[in-house]
Amino acid sequence: MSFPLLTVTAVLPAAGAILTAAVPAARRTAAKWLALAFSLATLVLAALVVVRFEPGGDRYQLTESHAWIPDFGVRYELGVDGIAVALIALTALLIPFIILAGWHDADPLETKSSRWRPTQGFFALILMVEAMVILSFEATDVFLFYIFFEAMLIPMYFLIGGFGDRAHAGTDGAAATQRSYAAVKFLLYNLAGGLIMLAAVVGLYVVAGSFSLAEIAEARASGELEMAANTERLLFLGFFFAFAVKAPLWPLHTWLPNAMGEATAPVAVLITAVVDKVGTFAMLRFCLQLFPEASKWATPVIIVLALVSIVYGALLAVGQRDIKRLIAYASISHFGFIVLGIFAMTSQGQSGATLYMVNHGISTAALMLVAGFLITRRGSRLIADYGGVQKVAPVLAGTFLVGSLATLSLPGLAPFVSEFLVLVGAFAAYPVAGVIATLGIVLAALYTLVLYQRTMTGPVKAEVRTMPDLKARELVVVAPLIALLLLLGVFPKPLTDIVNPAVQHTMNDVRKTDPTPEIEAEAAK
Amino acid sequence: MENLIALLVAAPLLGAAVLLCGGRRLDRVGHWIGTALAAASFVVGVVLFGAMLGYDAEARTMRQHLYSWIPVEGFQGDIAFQLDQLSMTFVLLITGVGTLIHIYSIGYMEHDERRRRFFGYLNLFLAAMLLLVVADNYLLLYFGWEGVGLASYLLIGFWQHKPSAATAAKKAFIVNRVGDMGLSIAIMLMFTTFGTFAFGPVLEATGETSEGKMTAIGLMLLLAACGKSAQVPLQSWLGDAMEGPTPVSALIHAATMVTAGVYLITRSGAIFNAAPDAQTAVVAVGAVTLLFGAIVGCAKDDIKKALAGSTMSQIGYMILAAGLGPIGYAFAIMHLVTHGFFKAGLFLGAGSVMHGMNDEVDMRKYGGLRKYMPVTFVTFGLGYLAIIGFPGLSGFFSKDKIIEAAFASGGAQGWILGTVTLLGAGITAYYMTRVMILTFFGEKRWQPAPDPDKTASVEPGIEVHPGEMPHPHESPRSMTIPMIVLAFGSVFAGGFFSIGDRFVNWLEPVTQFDHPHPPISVPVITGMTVAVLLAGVAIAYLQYGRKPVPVVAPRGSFVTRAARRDLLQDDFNHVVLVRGGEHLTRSLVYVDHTLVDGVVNGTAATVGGLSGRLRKLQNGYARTYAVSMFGGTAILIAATLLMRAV
Amino acid sequence: MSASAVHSLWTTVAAPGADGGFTAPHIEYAQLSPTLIVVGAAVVGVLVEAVVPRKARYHTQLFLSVVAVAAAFAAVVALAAGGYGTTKAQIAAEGAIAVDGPALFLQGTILLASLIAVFTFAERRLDPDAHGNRVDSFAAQAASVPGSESEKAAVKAGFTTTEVFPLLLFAIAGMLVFPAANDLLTLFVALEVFSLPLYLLCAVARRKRLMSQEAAVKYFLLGAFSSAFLLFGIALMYGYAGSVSYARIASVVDGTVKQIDPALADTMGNDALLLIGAAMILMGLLFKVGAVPFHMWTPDVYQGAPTPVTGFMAAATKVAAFGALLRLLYVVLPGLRWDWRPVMWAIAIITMLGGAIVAVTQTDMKRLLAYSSIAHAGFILAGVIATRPEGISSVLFYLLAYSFVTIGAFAVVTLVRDAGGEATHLSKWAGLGRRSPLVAAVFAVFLLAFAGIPLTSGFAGKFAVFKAAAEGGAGALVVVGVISSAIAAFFYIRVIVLMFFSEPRADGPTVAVPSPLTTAAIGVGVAVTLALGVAPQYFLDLAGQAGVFVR
Amino acid sequence: MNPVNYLYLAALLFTIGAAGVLIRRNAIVVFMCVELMLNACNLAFVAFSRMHGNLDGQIIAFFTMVVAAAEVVVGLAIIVSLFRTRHSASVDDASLMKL
Repeated sequence: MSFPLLTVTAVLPAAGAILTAAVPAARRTAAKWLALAFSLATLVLAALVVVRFEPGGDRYQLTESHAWIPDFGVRYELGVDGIAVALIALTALLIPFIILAGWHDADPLETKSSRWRPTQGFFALILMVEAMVILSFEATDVFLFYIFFEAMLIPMYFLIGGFGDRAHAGTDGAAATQRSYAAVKFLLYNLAGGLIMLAAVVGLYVVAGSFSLAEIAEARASGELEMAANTERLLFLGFFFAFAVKAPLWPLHTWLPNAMGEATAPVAVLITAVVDKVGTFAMLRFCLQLFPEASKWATPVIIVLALVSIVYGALLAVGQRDIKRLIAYASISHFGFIVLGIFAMTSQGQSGATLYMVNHGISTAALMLVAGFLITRRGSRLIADYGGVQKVAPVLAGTFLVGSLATLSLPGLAPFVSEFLVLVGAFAAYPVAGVIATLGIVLAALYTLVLYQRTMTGPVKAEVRTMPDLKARELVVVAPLIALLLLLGVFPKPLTDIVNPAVQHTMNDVRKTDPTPEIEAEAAK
Repeated sequence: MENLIALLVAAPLLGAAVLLCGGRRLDRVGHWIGTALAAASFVVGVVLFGAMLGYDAEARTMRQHLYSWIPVEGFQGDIAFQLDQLSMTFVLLITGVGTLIHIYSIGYMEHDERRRRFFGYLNLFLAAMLLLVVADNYLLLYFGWEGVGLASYLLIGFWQHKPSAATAAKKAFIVNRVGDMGLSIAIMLMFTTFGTFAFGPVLEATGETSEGKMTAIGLMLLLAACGKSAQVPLQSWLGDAMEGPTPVSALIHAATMVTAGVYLITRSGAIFNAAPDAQTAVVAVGAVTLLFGAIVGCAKDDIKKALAGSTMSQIGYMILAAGLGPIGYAFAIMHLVTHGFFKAGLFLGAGSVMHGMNDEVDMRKYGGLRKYMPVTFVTFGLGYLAIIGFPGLSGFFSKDKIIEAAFASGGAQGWILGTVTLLGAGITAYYMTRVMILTFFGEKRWQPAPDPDKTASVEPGIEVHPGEMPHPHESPRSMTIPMIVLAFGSVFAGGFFSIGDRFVNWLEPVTQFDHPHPPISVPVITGMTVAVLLAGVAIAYLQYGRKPVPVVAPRGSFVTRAARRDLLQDDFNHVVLVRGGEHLTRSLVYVDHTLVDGVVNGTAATVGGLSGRLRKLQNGYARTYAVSMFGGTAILIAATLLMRAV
Repeated sequence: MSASAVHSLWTTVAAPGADGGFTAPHIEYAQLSPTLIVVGAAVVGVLVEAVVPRKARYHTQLFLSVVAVAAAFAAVVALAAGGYGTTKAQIAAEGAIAVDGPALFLQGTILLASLIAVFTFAERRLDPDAHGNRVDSFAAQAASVPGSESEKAAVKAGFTTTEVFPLLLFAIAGMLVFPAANDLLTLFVALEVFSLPLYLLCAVARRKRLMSQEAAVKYFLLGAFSSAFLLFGIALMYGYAGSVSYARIASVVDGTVKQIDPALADTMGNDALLLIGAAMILMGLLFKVGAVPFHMWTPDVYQGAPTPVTGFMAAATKVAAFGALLRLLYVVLPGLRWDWRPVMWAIAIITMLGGAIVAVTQTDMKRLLAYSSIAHAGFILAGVIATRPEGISSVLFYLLAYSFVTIGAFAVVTLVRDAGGEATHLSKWAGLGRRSPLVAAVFAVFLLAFAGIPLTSGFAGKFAVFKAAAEGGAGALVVVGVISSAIAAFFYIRVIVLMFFSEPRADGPTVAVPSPLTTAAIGVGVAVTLALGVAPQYFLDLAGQAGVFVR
Repeated sequence: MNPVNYLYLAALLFTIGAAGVLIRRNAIVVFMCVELMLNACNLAFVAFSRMHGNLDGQIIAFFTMVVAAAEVVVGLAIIVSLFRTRHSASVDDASLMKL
């Protein structure tokens, strides 16, 4: 019995969460450092996972498998393919930055009753989310995945509802109600999605009699398990709905702007960069693998939805007055790209989509965290309240600009690679879709640069005049992210090497091959 | 030797990195570092050039493969360079002119506290531009393509505290993005058609697929070119781009970046040769822009905007030439190079003038400057003669060839294009003469320096005291020397290139070359050209040289007013795109909030309402409860019995 | 009626006398021990009330009850270990009582729940002492009019209604028999045996006596009403089959009956008797379960009754009633499956939806929980409808999970108090998470379990039930269940929001520090909730083995 | 005489009782109606017992009486205490809890 690396990787942050929560109220700072330490330790383990993973090897590696609830046919089965590895790495990487960025976000405003320990709670919850996200990336048992997919909502919900911007913190009743509205909306949306999925999960068990991804996939491949077209489609829809809510895909997106708008910047990053990835990841792993035929059947509609998300999200981003909401809508647009890439069902599209998940995570983190620093300085989320920041805080502005450029996927920065792959992949399969999607790159330029122009350039606003530039802690957060963006922008090979084999497996699952270039087709004829 | 190519890009890139990350401690030496690295890149270029001359004409292409950039199943995007004669031409132009302008900027930006950053951006631009021209595949080209876009964005908006600058920068980037859409779609088309987008395979295989495909690709490339090279309909950003510091206008928006479109089309010659329709489109765009720019140039009183218009129109010439196919490519590039010299020179001159005139840009407030800044006057004058194509100077050779080629393109098209180009030459002569006269001749129309708070633009250089009269003076050495060098280029380059068709032969292996055979003999065309340009000069002289020039521009005819506003193109954009866009987004925001979100909240509300109503049944009376039980049982029984009955 | 029949009747009466023997019924005391222990303890409890001095009664009763319940549970475990749940399952007491898997499992569940309930009954630390006497949540003297002199005197004298313990024990005894009853008469008697004490228990709240009495009256009248229906149903069933023993009725229903005398022959022909009878019996059980449209007593009674009683009722009554329902449907009426399934479908659906929807706008915590219990009844019904072993075991598991969550939740409700006793109005709970995070967190756990969030027992149970339903071909039910869970989630979440995200009110309630009794109750509740959520397998196995009825 | 008629009578009584429960306000009367229903059941039991010629029904009837008696005890206790606090035995007055 080998060392259960995956389990440990997930359990560590959970343990950290419990310990952090247990830190007495007075020792606030200790709790912070504890949380940070655990997140870093997790990062180390995640790195270990990346190292131990052999791109050429089996589809699922580092597997663990134990009986758990035989009555439900549920096994505790973990295993990672390239995609999961990439996303686990992303998660483990981002959490320390999130913790560091939110260092002061949860300091109690006034000395509350000794038993009220917001800070401990904040960091504990973050670690808890990390644990569950990692587990849901690792789970190769549908039911196991579902459990963490759902359970993840609870800590997330408390993070959104419990901790607002310092800008409108605490006593401000209106903000509080706004916030709990956002939290409830987040939870109900995702819970509804999850419950629909639950029905599908039950259905899957009735049809397949097992939850093991490997078993089902094999049974399907060998043909000993064939589903009636309609059953498969219904099940597919059940799963897809949940993932589309999480992703979020138009028209199920409206929870995201509220959530990201009301939550503190680090939490917003947690939502969009980490948690939401589970949705798109699950589409790739479960929808396509379990229901290939249904996936193909649904593709046209989904492609359309993805395109709508791309354009619609971008247009709404242009129309926003609130920095964080703007970024949220931008994310919606980007998730459109991811879904497009997944369902284009070409190697480029799916590799692109996977890279996109990682890159979008990093770039949004960079942009959103800097935005957060900005907002905490001025105490307002409204774009109109800023102007000329570049003059007083050049470094802040500079990092913000890089983040924006990443968001509009400028070549040389990571997102470009993935976005272009997605576009090419989509274009190869559905030229029209590809062309429409390219509209996204123009709109992206529009909303990011408008944001930058309105906040950073122009004459210096009076309230901004005394704004300090980035502090050391903040630089420590932003600099590595930017470095990573550049690195993955010019040299994404390490990432693609891990991802490509997994994508090929998925392509086999859906029994698709890339369209051959025209001239080769000619030559073949 | 091949491995030096990377160095071309690396040197300025290093400079950019160092200067932008270096922080304040580099403020004092920053500009030297920048200039040095630009020069270094130039030296490398020269070395490579030497090496290239060493090989025989057919085997001059050098290649360097660094690593695989985006390796994905069936998709190979490499970081690999290809340096052939065409690229080499650009490399020399870019690094040469670039270095000169670095030097110029040392003086020009002396008093700007963000000079280090400025040089960082300039280096970044050089790196991107070089990457663009030495890339060996379209994807990498796209990298450079967007890179220069970014650099130009940063430099146009260099004085970010000026809203006008910030807006101009944003506009430039976004309009360019529209063009980039074209480029990326073109790449996708190539990928689906050829399975690759490296120059070699693509350009060799152009014959093997349908003309329709080629036309599509060609048009997409044209769209890209329009964006980058400010061709109609995407030209609107160039005028505003003049918000940037003048060296930037000289380097990026005159000499190098804006010509990238010409490079793209020439580079993709094989594709266009295989798609006549696309070529026609190219030619049309060129012709239209050529006139458009010229007309705009006539109306502007802002010296830089006038020059910008002229840039537009000159690039129109190049695009047109490139659209003519093998007979035009070489000339397009040749005009591009000569234009690089004289237009850069003109801009630097303009900068020098503004430098001396409290950053006044309105030519109507100049006048009689020739004795105050002689060097500027002479260099500017030479550039002027060059651009109007005065016989013997660079512009004459390059432009004349294009006109010939235009006539030679055959049939009605030939005649139309010929006349258009001729006409263009005339107008060029007119507006450039106007600029010349307004600036350097006539009586002084100087105005007291404006209040910096009121005016948007305060270029650095000399501290300006409101109400003080300008006291023009010659600019420092660091600024004049580059102007002189460029002036040399403007005078002799054309002749040097044309003797024995040096330039054409040099490029021939890359671009092929068919000798143009115009329907009318070449001397006649040349004669006509000269005649037209003299006419243009004469008219301008009559208008501005003879009678005094009003400081405040007369209202002017409709055409004039339209021309001042870039022929209403911006207004069109504003009304249709900007306004329309705003309405669209606003209504979408509304929809998102009421409709999409409304459905969700609606369901919640419905459940709540239903709940409220059902709750009323629970009225607290035991008898009511009993009734429901009784009724329930009754239904239960009835149901079971019915079940059985049916 | 023919003379021969009369004569035969006559002789049948005379016959035993004729050969002079009266064969004593053979009672398997061992197998019945759980019930007997509890009944015995109850009787002793009554005696205690009679003989033991007042001061000592409380402790005596408490001790007695705990010991009795614990012993009974031990007996159940022993029986189960002895294989009576599986191999040696049998009919005991001359066919009156079945000793089999489901019976034992449910009895075990009931006894555990009751044990916790006893703790909550015995809690005396929540209210401030009155005249130096500890007080629990029951009236000092139920007979005296609230606010009257006699009551004041009673309080001063430090009286307490220790009768609640024997009453509780009697109720438990009835509940133990209810799911094990193997003929309709026993069923009816058991029903009354556990209902009557509950009626009384509802009436003896210390605070808010008016509501308490009102609850009692409503519960009593409606309960009596329903049991009348039940009884009439039994009568018809008896009329149809000529017997009240499950086995016999079953065999008559599916036509496998051996000797058929003419009378039976012509009643057998008359399905109306059977169907109406079955429907009325079902109605009687569905009333106890709290299924729509027989649910309307639930909110009022739950709200009015003393909270410990409510908790006990909500948990144990449901378990017992569902046990009886299962036995009836699986043992007696399988032959009628095609008749009752559609009806039960409809009831399950309206119960799930009705409960969830109405709960959305509730403003009182106890009423809220009442409606949620209705919704849960719907979920369980979905499992009942899956006519297959998985159905039984899933229901058993769900009942186990649910009962602990419920008692725990109501126990927490007893802690949140203000001047007027328990502060059950939702608005009072605002910001509880800020005042006392621990209690709020515990309650949140229970709510999440109700909502069926993974890693809580609620999820495991819900999944088991839905799975069984789906396998039983009731996919539509699953979908409805999912939808109503979504609706239900909404109001559970609302409470959590209220507790954690809204600012506490100045005049907000305080959280009483309970004695170890309630603490233990809540602790066990949380423990079981999480245990069943994370590692349900052991209990699923239990339920699985217990999934077979003896017939 | 055909025992079926007794059944009809039983059903009639039962219905009357039920109707009474639904209509009457006074708790005592309502309760008496319930008792009436129970007695209707008894009648049915006895009738069936006669039809089937076995004694179960009659024995059940005895049980029912005992149970009914118990119910009376409990019921009256509750109703009386209610009456003493409210000075009214109307079930409709007892409607504090609703909605």
